[in-house]
Amino acid sequence: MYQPGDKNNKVKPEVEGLSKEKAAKLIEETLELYPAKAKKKRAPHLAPNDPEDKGCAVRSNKKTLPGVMSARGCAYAGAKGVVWGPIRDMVHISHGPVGCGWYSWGTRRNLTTGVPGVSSFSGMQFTSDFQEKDIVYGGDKKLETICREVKELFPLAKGISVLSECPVGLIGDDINATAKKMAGELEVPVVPCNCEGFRGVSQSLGHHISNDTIRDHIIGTREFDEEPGPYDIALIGDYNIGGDIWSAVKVLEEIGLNVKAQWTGDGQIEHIAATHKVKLNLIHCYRSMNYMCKVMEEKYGIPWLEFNFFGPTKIKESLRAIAERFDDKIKENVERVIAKYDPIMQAILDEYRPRLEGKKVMIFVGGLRPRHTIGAYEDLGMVCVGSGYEFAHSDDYDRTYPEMPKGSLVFDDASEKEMEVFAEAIKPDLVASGIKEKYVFQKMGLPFRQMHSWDYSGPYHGYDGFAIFARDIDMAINSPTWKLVKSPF
Amino acid sequence: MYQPGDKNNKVKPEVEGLSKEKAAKLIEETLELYPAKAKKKRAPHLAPNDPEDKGCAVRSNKKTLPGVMSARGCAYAGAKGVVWGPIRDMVHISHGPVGCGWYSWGTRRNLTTGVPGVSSFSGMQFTSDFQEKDIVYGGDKKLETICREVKELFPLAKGISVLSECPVGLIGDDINATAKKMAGELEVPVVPCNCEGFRGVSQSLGHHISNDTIRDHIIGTREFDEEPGPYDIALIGDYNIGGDIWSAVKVLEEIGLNVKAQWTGDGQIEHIAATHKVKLNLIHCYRSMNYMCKVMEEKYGIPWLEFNFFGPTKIKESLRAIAERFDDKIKENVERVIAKYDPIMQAILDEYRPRLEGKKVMIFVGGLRPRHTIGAYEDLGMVCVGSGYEFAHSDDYDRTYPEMPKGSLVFDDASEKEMEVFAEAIKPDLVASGIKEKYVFQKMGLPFRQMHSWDYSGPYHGYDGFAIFARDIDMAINSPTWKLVKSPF
Amino acid sequence: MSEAVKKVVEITPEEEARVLEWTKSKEYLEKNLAREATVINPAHGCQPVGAQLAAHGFEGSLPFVHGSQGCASYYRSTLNRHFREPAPAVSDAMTEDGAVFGGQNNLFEGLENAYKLYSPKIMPIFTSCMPEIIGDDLTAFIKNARLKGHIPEDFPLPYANTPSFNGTHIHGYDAMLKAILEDLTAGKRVEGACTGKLNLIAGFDACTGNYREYKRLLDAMEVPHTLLADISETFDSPLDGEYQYYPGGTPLAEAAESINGKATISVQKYATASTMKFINQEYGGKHEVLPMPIGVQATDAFLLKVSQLFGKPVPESIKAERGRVVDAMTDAHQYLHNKKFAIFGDPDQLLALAGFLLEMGAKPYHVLCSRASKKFDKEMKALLESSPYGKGCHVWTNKDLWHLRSILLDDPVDMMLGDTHGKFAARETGTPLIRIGFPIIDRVNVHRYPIIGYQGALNLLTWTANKFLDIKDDTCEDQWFEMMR
Amino acid sequence: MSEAVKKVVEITPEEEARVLEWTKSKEYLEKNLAREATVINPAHGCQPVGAQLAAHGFEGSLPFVHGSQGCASYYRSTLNRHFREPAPAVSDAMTEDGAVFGGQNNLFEGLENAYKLYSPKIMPIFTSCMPEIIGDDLTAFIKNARLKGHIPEDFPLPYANTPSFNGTHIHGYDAMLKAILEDLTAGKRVEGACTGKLNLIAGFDACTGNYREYKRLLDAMEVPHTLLADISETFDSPLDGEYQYYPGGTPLAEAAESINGKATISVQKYATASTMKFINQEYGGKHEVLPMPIGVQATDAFLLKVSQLFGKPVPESIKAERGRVVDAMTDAHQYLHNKKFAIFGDPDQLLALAGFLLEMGAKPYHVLCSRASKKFDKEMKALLESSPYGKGCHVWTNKDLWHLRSILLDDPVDMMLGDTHGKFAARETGTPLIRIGFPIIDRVNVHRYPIIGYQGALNLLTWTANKFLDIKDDTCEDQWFEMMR
Repeated sequence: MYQPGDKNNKVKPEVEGLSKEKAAKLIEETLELYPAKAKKKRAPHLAPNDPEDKGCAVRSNKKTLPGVMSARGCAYAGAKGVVWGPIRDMVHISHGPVGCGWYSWGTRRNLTTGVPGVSSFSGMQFTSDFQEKDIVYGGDKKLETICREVKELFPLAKGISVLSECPVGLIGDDINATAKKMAGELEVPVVPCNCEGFRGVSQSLGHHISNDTIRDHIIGTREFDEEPGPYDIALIGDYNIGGDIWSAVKVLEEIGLNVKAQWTGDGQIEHIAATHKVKLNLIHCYRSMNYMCKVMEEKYGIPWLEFNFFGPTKIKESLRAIAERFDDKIKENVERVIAKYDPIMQAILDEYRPRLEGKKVMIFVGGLRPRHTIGAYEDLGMVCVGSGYEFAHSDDYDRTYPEMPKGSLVFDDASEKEMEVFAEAIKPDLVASGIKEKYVFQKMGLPFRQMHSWDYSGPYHGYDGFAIFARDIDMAINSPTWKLVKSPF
Repeated sequence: MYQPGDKNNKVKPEVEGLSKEKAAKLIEETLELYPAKAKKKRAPHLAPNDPEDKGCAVRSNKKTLPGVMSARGCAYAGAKGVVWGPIRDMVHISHGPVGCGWYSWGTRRNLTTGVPGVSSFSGMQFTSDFQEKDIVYGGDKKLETICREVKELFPLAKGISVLSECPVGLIGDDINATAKKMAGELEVPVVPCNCEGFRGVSQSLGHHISNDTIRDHIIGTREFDEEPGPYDIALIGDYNIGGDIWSAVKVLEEIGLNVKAQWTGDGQIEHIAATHKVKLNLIHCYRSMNYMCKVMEEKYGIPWLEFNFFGPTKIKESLRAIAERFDDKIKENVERVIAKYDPIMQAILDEYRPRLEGKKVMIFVGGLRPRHTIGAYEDLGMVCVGSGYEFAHSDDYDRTYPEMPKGSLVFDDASEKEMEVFAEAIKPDLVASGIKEKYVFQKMGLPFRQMHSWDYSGPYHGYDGFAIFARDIDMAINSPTWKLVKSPF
Repeated sequence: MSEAVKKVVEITPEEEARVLEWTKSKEYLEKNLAREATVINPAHGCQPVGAQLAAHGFEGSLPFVHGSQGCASYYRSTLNRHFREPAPAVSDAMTEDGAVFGGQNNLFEGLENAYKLYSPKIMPIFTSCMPEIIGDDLTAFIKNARLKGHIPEDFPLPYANTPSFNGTHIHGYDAMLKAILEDLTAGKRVEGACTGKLNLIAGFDACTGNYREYKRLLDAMEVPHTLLADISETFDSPLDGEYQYYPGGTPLAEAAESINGKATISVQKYATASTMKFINQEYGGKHEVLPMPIGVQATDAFLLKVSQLFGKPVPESIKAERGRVVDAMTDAHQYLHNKKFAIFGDPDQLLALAGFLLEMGAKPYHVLCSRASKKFDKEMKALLESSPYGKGCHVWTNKDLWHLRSILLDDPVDMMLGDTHGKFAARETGTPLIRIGFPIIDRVNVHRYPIIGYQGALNLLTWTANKFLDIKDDTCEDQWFEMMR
Repeated sequence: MSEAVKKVVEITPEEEARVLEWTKSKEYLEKNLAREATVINPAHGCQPVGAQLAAHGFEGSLPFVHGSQGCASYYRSTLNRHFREPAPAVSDAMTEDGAVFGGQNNLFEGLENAYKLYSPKIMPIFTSCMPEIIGDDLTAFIKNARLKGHIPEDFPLPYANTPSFNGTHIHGYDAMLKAILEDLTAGKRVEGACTGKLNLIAGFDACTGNYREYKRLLDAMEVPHTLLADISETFDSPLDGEYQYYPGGTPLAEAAESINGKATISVQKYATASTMKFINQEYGGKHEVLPMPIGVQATDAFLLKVSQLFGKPVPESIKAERGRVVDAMTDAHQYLHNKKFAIFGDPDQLLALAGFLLEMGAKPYHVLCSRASKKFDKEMKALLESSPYGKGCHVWTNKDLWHLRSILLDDPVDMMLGDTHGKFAARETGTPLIRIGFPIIDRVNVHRYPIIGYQGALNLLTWTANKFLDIKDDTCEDQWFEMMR
């Protein structure tokens, strides 16, 4: 597991056929496709990797170029789709026109337990469906009515989040005042979140705005009924895509820890509110929630630790690093758990590694995955020839270079055109990216997995997840349908 | 309900547009289509109905003309499909080549209770699948092995019937000896039934041969554990097509009778074997089982009665006729049951009769239905413009004329050509016949119901059945799809 | 001293069960129907995704979103998921400063970059919320872009205002299509000239199979035709190892010439209202708006109209096809007779589906449109009243799929027809859902099978009848489990 | 004194439950597989029904059963139920006296009546058991019929011996088809003459959609062709108010000229062995036997062969169709990957279906043919061994559907492909059944959709993948119930 400043990582050797020079040349050629001004803007975002050279750092968290096909979403997407949406026992109102909520309805795979429509609302879409008159006269009154209707029809809802869409911020509505009023009237948290899509440069600001609202409205407002224990932890930044958090919690419980709160995959708002009493925060998606860890560290003195449960190597490293934060009992548990799973993992490797050895993967997704999944591919014998983020910051890239081979490509907010050119030049055996990219690469005859949504599969995290990950990667790369692509005519 | 010699029936008036003369002319024209010899043979089988004139009796139970499309089946079909097949707790072996059993597998809709493959075998197909070598060397040894295998694999089977197909009788196998031997060895009834398809002129001989085997091998070989009661009856000749027998039994039990044995729909062989102690045999399909009633009357003194549960009018008549054979308790029950169902039936008539009033039906099926269903149509306001049987005998026709309007058509073993010509001339609103005819008439744009199998619907018998019958007849005649037949181009 | 922090309270299974039951009650239905402001699980998207669909229907077309990049990502991914195909489109990535300065510079830069990077032949521009609220003047912006050389003078840039807070995706489709046609046909009208062709407008229709079927039928009729906004290749292109940005689409020259067509037919009244208004004003030839040809009678009407307009007989092959479908409908009638359906989706499709059900003797028992006009309500009710099978059926306009859940729990149906979004109501009410419409993101290939024309009627019939038979076989007791059905 | 009559003994529910469990045991499986003589729930019919299918495939053809009328009724009703269409055919209604005197008089009378009543253009004659056992000499009988004027001298009366105690329906198909071709082409061979056409023999195939698809593909290739035994219209005719006895069928003159064809292709090796032997001996042009074109590779091979034989390129439209299906297969691959299938039916169809499954990365895990040769067994095993997805798969020849029940209970699969007769094994083992083959008598329209060609691959893919997705949605717990799949 990589930690900032950690020197344990060895520099990974160059991939056969790739080198820093070749990569630089490829980047240069790619940039030639742009008009001059755009070329200048894009150049700092692309670099060949050199883990030993700090100068390879790419620029990030900048505005997307107009007119290029970007994979990025918006602040609303970061707030609704990522942070708030997965909290299952609140009603999340997409406040504004109908579209934003409709497109994001059920398309992120943040699974939940609970009874749909009774104690779990993540699978539903609530919207104020703004009409012309709401733009003209403002939507605050409508929002009040919505809060009351929600409270009446969903009495077990533990709160309401109000996720603003673009018009709300532009027409001067005051959702904060409305939310405050309704929270008082309805006696549940009503959290206003000014995550209008035009704010910031990507979904990243949406995460941050959501973090702020959790900080201001939620943290510390509840306490667990039972006394705090020495093994109480919280799991931060796991959104339970395809069941990931269930798989991760299973491992953590097997080593003897109590996961008291899930942020926010299959999350419950009162558990989140009571997180301030745990002993350690384990953070999965650093990008979207490191701020929360810092807040809790500062305000409540809770230490935090990054971990990575993708693939047996990283799981093992992570478990031991986690154990370091606890007593011998946990350390012993960790070794027992590792011993239990080692042969199971070996069997998976024995099955799939021979079929995947040396295969090249090019990654372009968001959050933590462009770096965290590399180890899992490597466990399968694969090499990462390129990786990039939709909405990373420089601290993400700091954590990424050491994980990648020298001479591999690093790209930030890559345009579809760049990805295409890279793929044509490098000929990866697998492209791991999102839905908007999937069919582009498949048309090129390149195996592809959607790695935001696990391509309707999962979990991929934890020991249980690796079995599925390995199967899926093999299935994608070795599908016999690829033999059919070339027509004999 | 019609009983031989019964004078209650009024002569039904001629149908509008039909008359004895017109019908005779139509028959004459139809016969012109045949070569001379065939015409001569067919002429006696067709007649205009005249309930008052015995002379209208058509000839029946004769060989089918070669080269015409006949609806008839064979003796095997009468034995396997009709009489033996519905007995659920025996294994019925289609003895000979694979086809006969395969074609008749599941295509008659004689439903059963019991656990398939464990205590109910009617839904399965057992065959000796004769090969060339079985023809050359004979199939008796194979039959022995089959019987042993059946006994081993189906230990709850209460017996085995061996239903011969054509080759068996022609190559000189002695299934009677084999069956006797195996019955001894396996200690279950093994009933040989020489129902080769070439015997006789239709499935009718298959019924009779089967009756003989029941008489010789089954009747009287068991007794019920409980003492005989005054209301014990057996239901004869109901094969439970689409659940008919369940609907009929329900009514009979409601009036206080105990149905001790079902011949043979959803039948159990030991119940059938113990029938000789009942007080009355009620016969539904006179054609296929009147001989059994006569045998039991002769041998055990059991009286029998024909009844008809199609449509409320006939049900009422039948219930009262049945009650006549019992004490006041039953008579009271009958009146109570009639009173209970009268309003239910009236509601059905109120719904459908306005949509069906005056509609003409032409019937051509087997067994009892060409006469027994007429009352149900009439209850719906319809008129029967023609009726005929595939395999009737003269006693069937004796029972039919009084049920039909004067001037309607009577046809025996009608060829498809005759039916087509009649339909074109008479333009019935519904043709009620079999699967082989169904699509012919539908292509002509004529509504059709399969009336052997209730067209995958049912039950049609009993009070419950009439609701379904009425719905189905309405649905067939008034389907809006008929409006689509004529192309606007 | 501050007040004590509240304890975490867990919802008990008993509470869940009690409330679940309550959500199935008549009381809940009434409360639910009384909702005034909250929309829950709507069956409609916003204008721009419709605009993008229309934009994809032309040769070399790169849809261009004037607005935030997040909007474009949503539209694109919705199309990706439905078609399982690429949906190349760009945005000019407006951000906060746009609120202050407007989006003109974004548009300039966006046009320049997109033109260079993706070599389109046309970039239809449409708006998401932000520029609509701040009042960007696209007319001026585009003029300036040309003047300042950000885009060649003659490069086609049709544009449409597609505010998300007004109408639904069908209205965005309409606005964009009108804009494209306006742009491409400008100055092309030649009095007296006639291409001899039929212009066919499918409307907002995300079934590529339908487009292919329109073309097959018109080919069979030997009627030369131009499908305006033809997405059939765009969203159903071969996988052959080469990625093409712009497979298929209506050729631009053909679209331009459409103004001199012999006739123009739209088969979606509600989704092409403004387009057809424009066509009525500007186009040559005759103009007709017909119902979507779903079912035999609507297909008859469509072909008859084409036949009349072009003086071409309906060929024997199509007549035979018709006869075969009538045959299939007759054979399967008993499996659909009097079955109750709930249908939801867009107005034109609902009217057409209801027509098909009525001609099959089935009941469009609950018809739900989550955003529709009074005109639609009236037209649908009139259609239902025209048939005995429409008696007692219900029309629900401006009601959503959470309403539908309550409605179906109160007054159930045998089957639902609609898009994937209905699957929750289907599950929670135990109703089978046959997927029709947009989007379908949980099954494969459905959009490749036409539901229009005789072949489409056969498909609808097959899916519905066989589903009923599946259910019968799956749910009946042993004694009713049979070989034949 | 006679022994006491036994009492009626009722089977108790406990006994039923115990025996039911036992029938699911390994012990039962072994006993069941050890069966030597009993065939239970076979997946094959007898020769004559195959002969009748072939006979229906010709213009004005009235199939004529020499044998008992009951036989004819069975064949006809089986075809009626599968196609939901008329199946006009006659028998000469032999009865007991036939056993003594033979069936010559029946044949005479039958020919005379049928000819007069039904005005056929050809009456292909085939036999059921009785005349086969008693040794009727059809050659002589028919000669006599002509001599005695029961039928015109030149009226075509091809005839085939189709004993039910030998082979299955595919062999009857073969024998009848050969006889018809022999009859129609007799004396028509002209050395050096060539019609320029392809003769295509579909084999025993009760899917009218397949025939239409062959014709569509060959039309697209611009290869003139004659389908020999073309049942596509015979068994899929319009409902237009007029009943026709003989819609469609291969025109007799065309069939006669087929002997001078440029090439003949059969796509069913096992179902046309003797026909192809005859063609190899007598026909002009080239002769090829190919696998049924199910799946992409087999369709490629078919089109390539046609292309080679006729020097015609595969057109762009078909290439695009291919690419679209490959696209669909790629998109849906993950839903079929490594899924286990049990397939049962006729040899040629099994080989072709297994090929499709293997190319999709699915496993033809149990392949069952209830009557097949060692040659088939060997060929199927070789096919399975050619793919990693065939490893560990099982071939069961001369095993029936009651065996399959035990096999599936012991070693289950995810899905079955086969005809309606498999529905009991499917239900009792909890396996979904996708209906393919003959007969399908419990669903509508299935036979109208091709499974051959690229379109057929799309259909198979859609049916199987979406069924898996249906099952997932139907059976998953709430927490796994999702919008997307």
